[in-house]
Amino acid sequence: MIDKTVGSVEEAVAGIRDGATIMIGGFGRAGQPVELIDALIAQGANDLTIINNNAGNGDVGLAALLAKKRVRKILCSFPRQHDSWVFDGLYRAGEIELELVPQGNLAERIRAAGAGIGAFFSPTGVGTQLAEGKEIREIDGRSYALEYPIKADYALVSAYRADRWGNLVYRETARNFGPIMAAAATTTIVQVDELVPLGSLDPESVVTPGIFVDRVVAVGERGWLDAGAFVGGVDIEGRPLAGAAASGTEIDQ
Amino acid sequence: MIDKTVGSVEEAVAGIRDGATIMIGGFGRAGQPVELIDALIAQGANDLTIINNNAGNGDVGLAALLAKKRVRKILCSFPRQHDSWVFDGLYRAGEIELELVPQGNLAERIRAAGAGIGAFFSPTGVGTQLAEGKEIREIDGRSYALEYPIKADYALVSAYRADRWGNLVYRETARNFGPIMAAAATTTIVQVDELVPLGSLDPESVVTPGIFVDRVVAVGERGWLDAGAFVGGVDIEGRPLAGAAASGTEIDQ
Amino acid sequence: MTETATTATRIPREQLAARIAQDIPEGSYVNLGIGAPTLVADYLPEDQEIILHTENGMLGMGPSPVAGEIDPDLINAGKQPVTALAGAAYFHHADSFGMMRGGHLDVCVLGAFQVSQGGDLANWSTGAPGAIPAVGGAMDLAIGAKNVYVMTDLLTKTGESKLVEACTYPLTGVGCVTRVYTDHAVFDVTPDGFAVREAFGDNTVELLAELTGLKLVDASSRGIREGE
Amino acid sequence: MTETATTATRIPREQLAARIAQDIPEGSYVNLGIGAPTLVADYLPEDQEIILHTENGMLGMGPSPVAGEIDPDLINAGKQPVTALAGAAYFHHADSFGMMRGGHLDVCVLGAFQVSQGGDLANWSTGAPGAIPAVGGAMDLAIGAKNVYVMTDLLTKTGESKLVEACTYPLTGVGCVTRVYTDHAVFDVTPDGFAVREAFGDNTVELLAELTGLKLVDASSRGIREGE
Repeated sequence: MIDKTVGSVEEAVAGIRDGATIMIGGFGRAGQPVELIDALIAQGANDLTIINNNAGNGDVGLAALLAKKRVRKILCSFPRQHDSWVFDGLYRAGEIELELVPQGNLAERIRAAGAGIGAFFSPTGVGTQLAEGKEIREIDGRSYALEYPIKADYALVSAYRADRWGNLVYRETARNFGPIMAAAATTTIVQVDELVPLGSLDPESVVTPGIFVDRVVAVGERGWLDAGAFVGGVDIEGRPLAGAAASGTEIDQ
Repeated sequence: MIDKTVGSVEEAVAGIRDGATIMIGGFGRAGQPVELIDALIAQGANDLTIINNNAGNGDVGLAALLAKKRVRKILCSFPRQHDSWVFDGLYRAGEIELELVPQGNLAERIRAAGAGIGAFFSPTGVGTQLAEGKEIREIDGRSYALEYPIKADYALVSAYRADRWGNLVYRETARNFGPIMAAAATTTIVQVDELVPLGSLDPESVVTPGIFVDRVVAVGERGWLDAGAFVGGVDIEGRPLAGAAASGTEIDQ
Repeated sequence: MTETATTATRIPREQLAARIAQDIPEGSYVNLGIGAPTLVADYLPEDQEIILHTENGMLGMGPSPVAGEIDPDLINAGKQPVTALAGAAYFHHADSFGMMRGGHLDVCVLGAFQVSQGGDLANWSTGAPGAIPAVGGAMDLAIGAKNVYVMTDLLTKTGESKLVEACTYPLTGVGCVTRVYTDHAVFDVTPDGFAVREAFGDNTVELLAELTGLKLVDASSRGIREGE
Repeated sequence: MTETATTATRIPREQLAARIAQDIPEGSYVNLGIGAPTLVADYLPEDQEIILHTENGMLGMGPSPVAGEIDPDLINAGKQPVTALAGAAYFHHADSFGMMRGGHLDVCVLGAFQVSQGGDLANWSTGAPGAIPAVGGAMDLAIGAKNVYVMTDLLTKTGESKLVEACTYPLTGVGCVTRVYTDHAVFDVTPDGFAVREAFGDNTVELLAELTGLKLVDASSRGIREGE
């Protein structure tokens, strides 16, 4: 019998070694595997390279991992948020390395790793600072930059439900990076709200087939979601968006 | 109100012009939009380039379109099947051009077109006849060939259910090329067994969001599926697989 | 300069959002950048269906939830809680950005620091030393949508034009902007530079040229100004 | 040659399928090529879970349906009707081949015309003039799976070895085969050429070397032959 479920978050993150590269799912707080990150903090692995869209919110989850100075480098598209004070402090103090990647290139490079693509030509970022040094090629009248896959030793993913084969479904926009990170890591560790019996997930609706999943742990409902104020993004000056609507400097994150 | 549904297959294929490039979904008979192809035959467009995994089965659907000599060129991975006599005859008579593409490169090149990728390096086919003339590059110790997107003027796709926004769900392995072709064509035309009211498809389970769909027509249950004998593949000598198990020359299609 | 500036008509941000909404036809697939562009959603006609995309994985995004109905898994690109309309669909990030990069969005509306007359956009970084860089999905949106609309004030708080000959801030995308909606006027990006498509109130092409310091094409005479 | 061939042990195809099944551990993700490799499914132990992939978009493929239960939308790569197990998942072709190309399958079993001692596989074309070429998913499977097993007769009907120094037929993949299961013996592809992992019946490495015309490594002494 195949049974990828493990009994605790401690068991789920066992064996992650110092120096590992870890993808962490989530877009802000949605889809962030906070319980697994907490277990990783307790587990103690150090000198990590983290791949996430952001660089932590508030003082929990990824932000807490950063605060413990366990992260050598972070690869993300949008570190600066109104509640990214932990990262901000480390960055300004020169205590963390940042590699900034446009969000779509980040997603596609992660997908490429999972799909065995050696490299691909992307139009995103061409002519900007973020494509400096990259190979540029004109194809069919348009300029593209060559982008390489991003893979990882581990992926920590938060999904909604799983069966014991590791088949996953997500909830709403918490899906975000989960499916592509699950496929791009050597070992994929998933937390879910709920484990369900094999056969109860509709095969038409499985988003991540179990082939991409190594360990699954049920964490129940994520209580920390209630705690966090739902103030979302931040403008380019670092102010919460509610106050930013009048600044005229809004960008996407 | 957005309403992408049209009342008939004739309306669905209206405007397809001579010389058009048309993607046709399906793997063998599963997912083949036979009713739309029949309408295309009646519509009369000529000198077509067709992209499909195969080259027609029996005398219906794609095979019937070929038999009418409407197709100048076909791009596929596996033309030779035990019931591909229509294509076989045309090919041997030099009346149709064939471009053979390994199935995974075919799928990924179609996906690339829909996703705005300029080109990508694939390991599939490197060192074989099918990569001759392609740019080869070693990346991280492995050899890859540069592959370009395949796009089309039209995609004809068969799905299971749609709403008036064009959101689609498929049935089982009839999903195959539908989602990637829908995204890779300028105009995507879909036949479904059934139209359902907006809001009745679960947003978690929509496979092709309506953004990729232009016209939808309901065709009811596909009666021709019962008619076709379900003898499937063929060995490399062209014999049905039941008899081929002893030949030792099996390959995948 | 001070003199002309005081006589210039400036429309409020809400009115500008309404003006942009007017140019988005029914059936469009639209991504509204975070911040001011989000306002456009409030002015889309209620009797028309326009489908909103959010880069973090949804089409058919609805308005903010009522209090007490916040779902923490359902957010927009600005990480604010939203709702899903009947007809919505969720997808993962590679699919979402494939949708953008593949040219499937009809319109996106973005903020800007600067737009050049060649259509270059700068909206992700002021290049200020010590600032923490962050780009998010701005570069993907800039090069992906069929129509890239910019919504911005014409002038910075210190009176400098955001429409420029060439951007001095770091670029987000090259030659990607199709139209700029400002508080003074609407400009199209054309091979001949900015064309004034609609000047608000009493603003004239001459005034706008003075404010921006650019040579402008007068395209507003093509039937949309009163009395011509 | 005729003399040695007549004394050689050849096991039936079904027994070979069972032998292959024995080497597939529980929990493996496996793609069985069409034709003979499909037989392997019949010998996978019923009390173990091994998950079958079919390139046309499913994991968790089950056996053939009973008569009258055929679902025309549910087929395998050979376009034969199949069933779905509890725990199955469907996906589209780009995802299915991403799974293969990305190295996520543990094992695939393929037929062959020839396998070279460097692990090159030829199984898609005899290169015969006038033949209609067809490749399907063979090239993707050959380079994608972690372990590429070939299931084949050792000799062609005319007595030529399918294990060769270098393939003369058009290649499917370069250096991709890890093991070859033949009716005479099981061979591993090693840096030193083919190693005889298990010789069936009374077959000896010397006999196999004579039949193939190749210098073979004797790896069968490592504990799996009786009496040693």
